[in-house]
Amino acid sequence: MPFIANTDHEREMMLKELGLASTDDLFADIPEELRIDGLDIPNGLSESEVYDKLHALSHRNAHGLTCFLGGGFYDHFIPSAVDALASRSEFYTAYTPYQPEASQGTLQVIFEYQSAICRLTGMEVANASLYDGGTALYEAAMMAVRATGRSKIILDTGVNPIYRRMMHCYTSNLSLELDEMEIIHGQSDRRKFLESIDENTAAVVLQNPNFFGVIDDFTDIIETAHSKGALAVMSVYPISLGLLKSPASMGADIVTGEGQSLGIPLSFGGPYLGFMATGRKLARKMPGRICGETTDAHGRTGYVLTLQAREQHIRREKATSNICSNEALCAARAVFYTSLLGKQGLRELAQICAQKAEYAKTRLSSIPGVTIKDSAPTFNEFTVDLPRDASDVVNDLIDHGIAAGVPLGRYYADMDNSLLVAVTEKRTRKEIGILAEMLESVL
Amino acid sequence: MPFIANTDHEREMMLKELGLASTDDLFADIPEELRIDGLDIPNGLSESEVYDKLHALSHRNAHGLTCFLGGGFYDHFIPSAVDALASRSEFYTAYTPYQPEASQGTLQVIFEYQSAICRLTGMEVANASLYDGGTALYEAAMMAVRATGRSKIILDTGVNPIYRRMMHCYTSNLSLELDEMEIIHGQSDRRKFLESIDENTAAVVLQNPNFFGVIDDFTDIIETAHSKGALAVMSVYPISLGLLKSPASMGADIVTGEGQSLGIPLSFGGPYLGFMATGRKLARKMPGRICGETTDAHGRTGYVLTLQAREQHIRREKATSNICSNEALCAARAVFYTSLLGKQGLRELAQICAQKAEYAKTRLSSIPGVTIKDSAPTFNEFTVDLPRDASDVVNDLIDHGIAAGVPLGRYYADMDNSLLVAVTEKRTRKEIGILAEMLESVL
Amino acid sequence: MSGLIYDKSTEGRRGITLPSLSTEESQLKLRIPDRYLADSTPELPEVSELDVVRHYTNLSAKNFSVDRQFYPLGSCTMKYNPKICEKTASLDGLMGLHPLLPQLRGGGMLTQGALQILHDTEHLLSEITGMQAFSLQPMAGAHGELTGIMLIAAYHRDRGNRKTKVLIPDSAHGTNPSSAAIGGYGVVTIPTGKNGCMDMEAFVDAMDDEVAAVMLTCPNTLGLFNSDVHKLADIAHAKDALLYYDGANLNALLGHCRPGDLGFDVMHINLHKTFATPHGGGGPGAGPVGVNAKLLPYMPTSIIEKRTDGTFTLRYEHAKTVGFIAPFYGNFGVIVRAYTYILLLGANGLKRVSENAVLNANYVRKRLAEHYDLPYGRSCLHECVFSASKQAAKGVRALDIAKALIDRGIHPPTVYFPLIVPEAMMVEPTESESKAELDRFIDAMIEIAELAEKDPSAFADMPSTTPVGRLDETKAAREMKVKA
Amino acid sequence: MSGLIYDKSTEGRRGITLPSLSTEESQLKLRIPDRYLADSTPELPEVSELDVVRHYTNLSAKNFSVDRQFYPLGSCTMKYNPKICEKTASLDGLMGLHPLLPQLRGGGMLTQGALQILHDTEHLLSEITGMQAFSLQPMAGAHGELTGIMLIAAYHRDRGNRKTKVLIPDSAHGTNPSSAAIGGYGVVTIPTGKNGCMDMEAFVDAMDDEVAAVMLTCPNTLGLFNSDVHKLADIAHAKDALLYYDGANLNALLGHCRPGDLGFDVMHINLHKTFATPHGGGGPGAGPVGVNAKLLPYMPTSIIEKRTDGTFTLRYEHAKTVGFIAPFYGNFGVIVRAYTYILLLGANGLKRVSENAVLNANYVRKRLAEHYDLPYGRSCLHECVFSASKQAAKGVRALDIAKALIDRGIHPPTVYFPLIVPEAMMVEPTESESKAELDRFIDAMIEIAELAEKDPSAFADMPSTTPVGRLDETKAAREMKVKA
Ligand SMILES: Cc1ncc(COP(=O)(O)O)c(C=O)c1O
Ligand SMILES: Cc1ncc(COP(=O)(O)O)c(C=O)c1O
Repeated sequence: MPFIANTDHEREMMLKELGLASTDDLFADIPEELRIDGLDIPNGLSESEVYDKLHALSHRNAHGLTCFLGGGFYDHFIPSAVDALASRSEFYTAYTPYQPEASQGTLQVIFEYQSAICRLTGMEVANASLYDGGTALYEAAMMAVRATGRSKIILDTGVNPIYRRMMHCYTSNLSLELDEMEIIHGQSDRRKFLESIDENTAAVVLQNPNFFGVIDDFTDIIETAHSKGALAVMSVYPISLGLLKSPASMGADIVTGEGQSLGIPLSFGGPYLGFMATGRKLARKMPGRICGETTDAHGRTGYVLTLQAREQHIRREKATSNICSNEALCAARAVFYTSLLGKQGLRELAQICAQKAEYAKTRLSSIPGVTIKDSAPTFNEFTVDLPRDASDVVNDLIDHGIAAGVPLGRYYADMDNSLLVAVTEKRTRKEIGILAEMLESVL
Repeated sequence: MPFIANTDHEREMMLKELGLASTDDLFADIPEELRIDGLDIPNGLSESEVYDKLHALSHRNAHGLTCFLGGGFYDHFIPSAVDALASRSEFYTAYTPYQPEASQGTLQVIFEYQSAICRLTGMEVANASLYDGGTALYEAAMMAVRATGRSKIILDTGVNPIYRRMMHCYTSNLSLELDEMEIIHGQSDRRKFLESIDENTAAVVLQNPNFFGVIDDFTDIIETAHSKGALAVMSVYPISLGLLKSPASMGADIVTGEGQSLGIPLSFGGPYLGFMATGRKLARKMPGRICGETTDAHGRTGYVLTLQAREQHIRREKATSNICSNEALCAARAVFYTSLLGKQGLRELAQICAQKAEYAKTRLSSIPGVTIKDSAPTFNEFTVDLPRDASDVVNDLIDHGIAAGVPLGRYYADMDNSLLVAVTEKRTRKEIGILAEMLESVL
Repeated sequence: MSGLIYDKSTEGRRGITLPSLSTEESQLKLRIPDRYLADSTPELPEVSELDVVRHYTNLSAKNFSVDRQFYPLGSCTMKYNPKICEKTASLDGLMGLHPLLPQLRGGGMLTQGALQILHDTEHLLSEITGMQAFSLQPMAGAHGELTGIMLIAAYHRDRGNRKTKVLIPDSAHGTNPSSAAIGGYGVVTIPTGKNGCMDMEAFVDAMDDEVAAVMLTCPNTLGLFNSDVHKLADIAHAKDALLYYDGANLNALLGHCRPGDLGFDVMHINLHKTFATPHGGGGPGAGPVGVNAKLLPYMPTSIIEKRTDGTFTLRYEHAKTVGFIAPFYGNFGVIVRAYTYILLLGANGLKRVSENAVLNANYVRKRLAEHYDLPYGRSCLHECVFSASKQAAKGVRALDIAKALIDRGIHPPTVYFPLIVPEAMMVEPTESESKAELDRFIDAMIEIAELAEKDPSAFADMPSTTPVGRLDETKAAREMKVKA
Repeated sequence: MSGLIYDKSTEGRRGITLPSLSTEESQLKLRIPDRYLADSTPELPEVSELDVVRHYTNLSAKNFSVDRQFYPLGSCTMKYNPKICEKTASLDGLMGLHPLLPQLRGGGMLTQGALQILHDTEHLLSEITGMQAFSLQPMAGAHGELTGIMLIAAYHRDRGNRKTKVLIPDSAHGTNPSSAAIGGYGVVTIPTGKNGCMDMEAFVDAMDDEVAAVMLTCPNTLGLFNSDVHKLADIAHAKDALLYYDGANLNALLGHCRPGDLGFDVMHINLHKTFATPHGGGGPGAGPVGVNAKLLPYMPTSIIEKRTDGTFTLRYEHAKTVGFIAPFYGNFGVIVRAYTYILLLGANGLKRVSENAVLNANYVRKRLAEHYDLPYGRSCLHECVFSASKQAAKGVRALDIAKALIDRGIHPPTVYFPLIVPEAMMVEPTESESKAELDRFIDAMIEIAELAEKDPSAFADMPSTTPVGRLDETKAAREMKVKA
C-alpha cells in the first residue's frame, strides 16, 4: 500500500504489543453503528496512471493563450531560481517554526521577506503573510476598526471589485458601515470622498494603481482621514513600486496587497500571498505571525516568532485574527524573487512594464472605434472602450490565440463595452502588435 | 551581465590591485595578432526569452506519440521521487569526490549504486559508471583483451547493432580481430559459435535478452569460453533481471549494460548510464572509478574512491581506461530508482512488462499477414514480420499517434519487413489494442 | 556563510536579466507626472543569482523537515508528501492558468480540466466525509472555520433565529474560539470531563436558545473520540444549534467513520494535513468547507456545476449565498495535490491510512506509558498527549524535552497544547512512519526520561547541535527588530 | 540517520506503485521456459518512498557543492550553473524524446526541434572556437580526446602516413596520455620549461616524422598561455603532425582568442566546464569535438545537416568517417543546457566571462603570492597554481591545507595536480564568484598559512566539522569492500 510504511508483519507485532487482535479494535471507541464499511470512491491508482490522468486534465485548459489578463493577477516571468529554491524540501516539508532552533531556515526567510515588504512599501513592520490580497485588505480594515474603535469603512470603488465583494461578505455579520465611493475619469471622486470622512470613520480603503490601472496620489485623502482620526489602508501592486510613490510616502497607515506578482504562479487563483505592513505603533494590532531578531546565550543572532500575544493560539477569542497556517512558501517565493530582482531590476521591470503598456495603449488607441477610457496616467494596465460588448470581442480573439483582457461588464454596471488590458514584461512588441491587428480585424 | 559576479567597481578595485589599466591587459600573454575582437554570435538574451525559444523548439518534436520503441532504450515510468532527489543541488553541483570528507553524500550514493548493480547482476564488484551501454561493452572487451593478452573478440550479432558498430569503430585502429557470429531463429547459432572460440579468443560478447528481445541461457557458450581461457562479457537489460537468470549464474566474467531503464529519461539519446560489474579477481583490471568503504580515525564508517592506481590521473598512458568524468548523476538516479522499486517491485515490474508484451504479441499475431518472427521466448520486446516494408508501415502509423516500433532494415540487411516492438508498464491494454487495430488498418 | 541577504548586497550586482525593449516601445514617453513617481527605488538587495541560490540553499539546511527528520508534531499531521503531487501541481496547463480565464468563454469552457479537478475533488471529499457538498475556497483550516461560522450565521439569519454564542470545549484549538469571535459570536468555553471529552453536564447546561453552534474536534485534540457525539448532536439540534466539525483530525477516521454520519452540519478539512499537501514552512494550506443539506443554500460563491452535457461551469447566482470568501476558487495548487493524493490512495488506501495512523499513535502511547504521564490514558486515535509533569517535578519541562529531541535529530511533538494538559507533549506519528522509525523515537524518549531522572541540569544547554541555541524571546518582543 | 539504504530494508515494504494488469493481459501464460528464469529476485532494498527520500536527502546534506560553497577546484571550472538550464533540459518535448524517433519519418522530421538545437549548438561552438565543424557526440572531455585521436589516426591512415606516437607535455592532464595510448599511439612526454610552458627545445627534438599529433592544453594546466603556440603549430604541421587542443581551459579565452586561429587542428570542449552544465557529482558531461578542414572528412557518424528548405536531417553516409563513437547524438540533455547557457550569455556575455575568470584568478594569485609559493609566478589566465612547499617544510602539506579549508566551509582547490608542481594547489575561482567571495577565500588561506607557521600540528585533526574525518584509504584498497 503506497505511503503507508508498516508492513503486515510490523502491524502484527504492534497489535500484539497493544494486546489487540485486529486494527478494527483500534476504533473501539467509535460506536459500531457510526462506523462505515469503506468509502464509495475508486481504489488507488499507480503513480503513472495518476500522472497520466492529471496530465490529460491539464491539457484540457487553454493555457497557451497570449495573456493580456490582469485585474490584480499578472503574468510575470518567474525566474527558474525561484522554483528551484521553493522546491527545497527543507522549506516545503517543514511547518510553522514553533521550534526556532530547528527552523532557522524558515525563520530567516520570513525575516528577510518582512524586510522586503517593508522596503517595497516604505513601512516599518510587516507580517509573515496572510492568505491573499483580498483577505489582507479585509484584515487591514478590521485592524483599523479595532484600533480606532469606530465602525465606518470608506471603500474607494477603484479598489479591486474582487476584493470589495470579499469585504462585503466578511463584514456582513458585523455591525459595520461600508461606504463605497465612486470614481470619476478613473480616479477617486475627491470632493465626495473627502466629504464622506467623518468622526466615525475607522478607515479609508484605497488602491494604487487602482483596478483600472490608474495611478493616483492619495496624500490629500489620507491627510483628511488622519485629521478626522481615521486610518488609511492602501492596497498596492508591488511591481509598480519600482516606479511609483510608495504608500508610506503618501502617509498610509496599513499597506496590503497581493504578492502573486512576486514570483508566484497564477495557478488558477491560488495559492497566493497576502502581504501587510504598518508602522511600529500599530504593530501589536496586526494580524498574522511576525518574526523578530534576537540572540542566543552565546550571543549568536537568531530569529523567532514574536509578539505572539496577538495570536489565536495564545489569545483565542481575543486574538487579532483567527489566522494560523498562512502562505509561508509563497512568502518565501516572494523573497527569493525580490532578492533576484534587486533594486535595479525592480526599477527596470517597472519601467519595462509601463513602457510596454504605453506602447499597447498607443497601438490600440489608433484602431478606429477604440478609445482609451481614462485620460489619467496608468501603470501597466489600462481600460479601453470598444464599439461593442467587450465579452464578445474577447471571445472572438480567443480563436486567434489571444486572451485580450478582462471585460468589465461583470464588475461595473455601465461598462459592458470596456476592456481592461494588462501588459507585463513577457509580452513582446510582436504580440502587442498582433493584439492590435486582431482586435481591429474583429471589430 | 548575467552570471558574472563582479560589478564594475569591484573590477576596478581588482585591476588596481593588479596594477593593470584594463581587463585587456590580463590577456597580455596572447600575441596581439592572435586575439579577436569578439564573437560573431548574437548577444545574450534574457532568461524569459531563452525559455520561450527552447519551449518553442521543444514543441517542434513529436513527443506525444504512444511509444513502442525499444532497441535497448525504453519508455519506463520514472517515479517523481527520482527527479526530486536528482534535483538536489548538493548532488548535481558537486564534482568527482576528490575530497572524501566533503563528499560523503556522493560517495555513499556511488557505493549504494555499485551494490545495486552487483545485486542485480549477481557480480562482486561494480564500477561507479561508464558513459553508456555501448562504451561499457567496448571497455569490457578491452578489459578482456588486457586480462587475457589475446586479440580476438567474438561478437554475437544478437548484441545491439548500435553497440556493435561502436565496437568496430573503437577497435579499428587497434590490432584486434572482431568476429561476428550469426543468429538463427533469433538466438545465437550455437554450433558455429562454440567452434569459433579458440586459444586466441579474449572474449565472447553476448547480450541477454538480445536485440530482438529474445531470451537465452548462455551457460554453454560461457563454459566453452572458459575452457579455452577466454572471458565472457554479457550485456544485460536491468529490468529483465527481475525475472531472468542472472549473468553471474550463467558464469559471465564481465557484465555491462545500459542503465537508462533505471529511472533515466530517454532524453534523445543521453545522458545515459553505462554500468559494469565483474568478479573480485578482475577488479583491478576494471576501468572507471570505484568507491570503497573504510573508516576514519574515530572508527566512523566512510567512503572513498579506491583502487585508483588503475586510473588515468595516476597511471596516465598505462591506465585501464581514459575515462575521467563519468555519468555519476545518472548512476544516482539508478540507485534512487532501484531503491524505490525494491525487490518485490522489480519482480512485479518485470512480470508486468513481460505480460503486456505477451498480450501485444497475441494481438499483433492475430492480424492477417503479421507473424511473430522468432518462436524463441522473449521478454518485453519482440519482432514481427509484416507484409510490406516496416518503415513505411511505421510511417503510416505515426499519423495515428503511434510510434509502432523500430524498423529493422537499417540494422539487418534482410529484415526490411521486420519491426521490433517493445512494451513497458506504461503501455495500457487499450493502447496495445489501438496499435493492433491501426496496424491492421494500414496493412 | 551567515548574515542576511541584504548584508550581501553590492551596488550594481545583478541577479536577473530582463527582456530589452524594442525601439518602438522604448521611444515612447511615459505619461506619468512626476508627482506620482517615487524619489528613490526600494532597497532590494543587489546580488547575483549564485548569491541568492547559495544564500537560501544554505538557509534551507538550517531547517528540520519531514523529508529529513521524523516530525511527530501533534495536531499537524506531518505525513510524507508524495513527490508526484508536486509534479502534477506544477504542470504548465494547471500552474499557468490565469484565474479569470473562465470568464472569457461560455462559463469556463477554457478551463474544463481545472474545473473538473475542482468538481471531482469536491465530490470525493463529500463521499469521504459524508457531507452533502463542499466548497474548496477556504485557504486554510481557520479560514474554513470562519467560513463555517458565516454559513451558520446566514442559516440563523435566514430562519430568523436570534443566536449570539458558540460553545467550544476548552481542549479546542485556538482558531475555534477565534473564528467564532471574528465571525461575530460570543464564545462559551465548556470544560473537559475526566474521560477527556467535553463535559456532558456542562454542555447541557450551556446549551440554551442563544447557542448558534457547537464546535467540536473529533477525535479531539487529546486524540480521543467522544462516543456521545450523536447524543450531543441531538441536544444541539433540538435547540436549532448547528454542529461544527473541526477536521484537523480527520486522518484518524478516514474510511472508518464519517463526520456527516455523526450528526455534524458543517466542517472543514485541512488538506495540508489529512491529504498530504506539504505544509510549506507554515502554509499555504487549504480548508475546504463541507455542509449538509441545511447549509447548502448559503454556500460561498461561485459554485462549480456539471452541466448535463458533461461540461463544467461556475454558477455565480444563488440568492442566499454568504458571498465571496476568496478571490477565486481557493488554493488551487494545494487542491491539485490533494486530488492527486486521493487518486493515489483511493478507498482502500485511505482506510489503511487511518488504521496505521491510529496504530502508530497507540504503539507510541503504550510503549512510553511507563515513562511519561498520560493524563487521559485510554486508547487514543491518531495522536496521544503525554504530560511531562513527572519530569517537570525534577525541573525538566516539556520544552526541555523538546530541545533534547532536537539534539537527537527528531522534531519535537507539539508542546503546551492542548492547554488543558500541563506540560503537554502531543505526539502524532502519522501512517507514513514505520515501526522502525517509531522505535527510534521511543528509544530517544526513554533515554531522555532517564536523563531527566539522573541529570536534570543537562538540559539547560540543549539544543547544542543546531545553528543557534535557545533564543531570547523576551528580547525579541522587547526590541521588536522585525526587519532589516 | 546513517547506515546504508540496504540496512533500512524491511521485508514487504514498498516504495513504488505499479499499474495493475487487465485480466486480458494477466491471464496470458508467459511462455518463458523455467531454465531461463532466475531462482530468486535481486535483493533490492524494501523501503518506502519516504525512506528513500529521507535517506538520500540526508545524504545530500553531506556534500560540498557549488550551490552551497565556494568551490575553486582547479581545471574543473566549477562555475555556477544557471537554474534555467535545468528547466529547459527537462522540457517534456526534449527530455521525453526517444533517440530512434528520427528514423521513423523522413530523416528526422519528427524531431526538428531537437535537431535544430544540435545543429545550432555545433555552429555556435564553431564560431566560438574558430573550428570548421563540431560533433557533439563525445560524452565527456576524455571521450572527446579519444575521438580526436581516432580522427587523427584516420587522417594519417588516409594519407598513408606512418605515425606511431603523440607528444604531450608533462603538465598535461592524465586523460591526454591515456587517450593517446588507448587510441593506439605511443606517448612521448615533453618536459616543461622554466617559463611554465612546454620546453621548446625538447619539443623540437622529439618532433620527428613518426609524430602523429601534439596534444596541448592552452592555457595549460598552470594557467599559462604559450605565446609560441603558433610557432609550435608550424613545426608540427611541417611534419604533417596534427595539433590537438584540450579545451578544458577554454573558459580563459572565450571571445578573446580562438583555438582555430592559433593553429589547432582538432579539439574538444568540456561543456560541463566552460558552458556551465552541472558536474553532477562526477558527470555526466559532454566533450564535443571540433575540427578544421583537414579532419572534416573523418567526423563521426551521424552528421546533422540543414536542408535547403530549412529542415534538419541526419546524414549517415560519409565514406571516410571514423564510424560510430556514441549510440546517438551525444549527451543531449547536457547539450541543451550548454545551448541555453550560450543563448543567455551571447557574444557580449562570453567575452566578459573570460575577462572576469582571468581577473579573479589573477587577483587571488596576487593577494596570496606572499603567503604561498608560486612556482610559475607570472600573470596567469583563468587559474593559478600555488605550491605548499613552504608549508610542507613545516610539515603542513597541500592535503592538510585542503582539509583546513573544508573546516572553513570552502571546497579545496585541486591538489597535487599538475604533477610537475610539488604540493600543487590549483585555484580556479571562475567568473561567477565575486570579489567579496574571493576575499573570504583569501582571508582563509592567509589564516591557514599563519597557522601552518605557528602550529603545524593543528592540522592533523582536520577536517573536524564534517560527518567523517580523514579516511583510511589504504584500508579501503586492501579490504576492497565495494558493495553491500
Ligand atoms: C485542531 C486544529 N484546528 C484548526 C487548525 C487550524 O488550521 P489551519 O492552520 O489550517 O488554519 C489547526 C492547525 O494546526 C488544528 O490543529
Ligand atoms: C585539463 C583537462 N583535460 C581533460 C579533462 C578530462 O575531461 P572529462 O573529465 O570531461 O573527461 C580534464 C578534466 O578534469 C581536464 O582538467
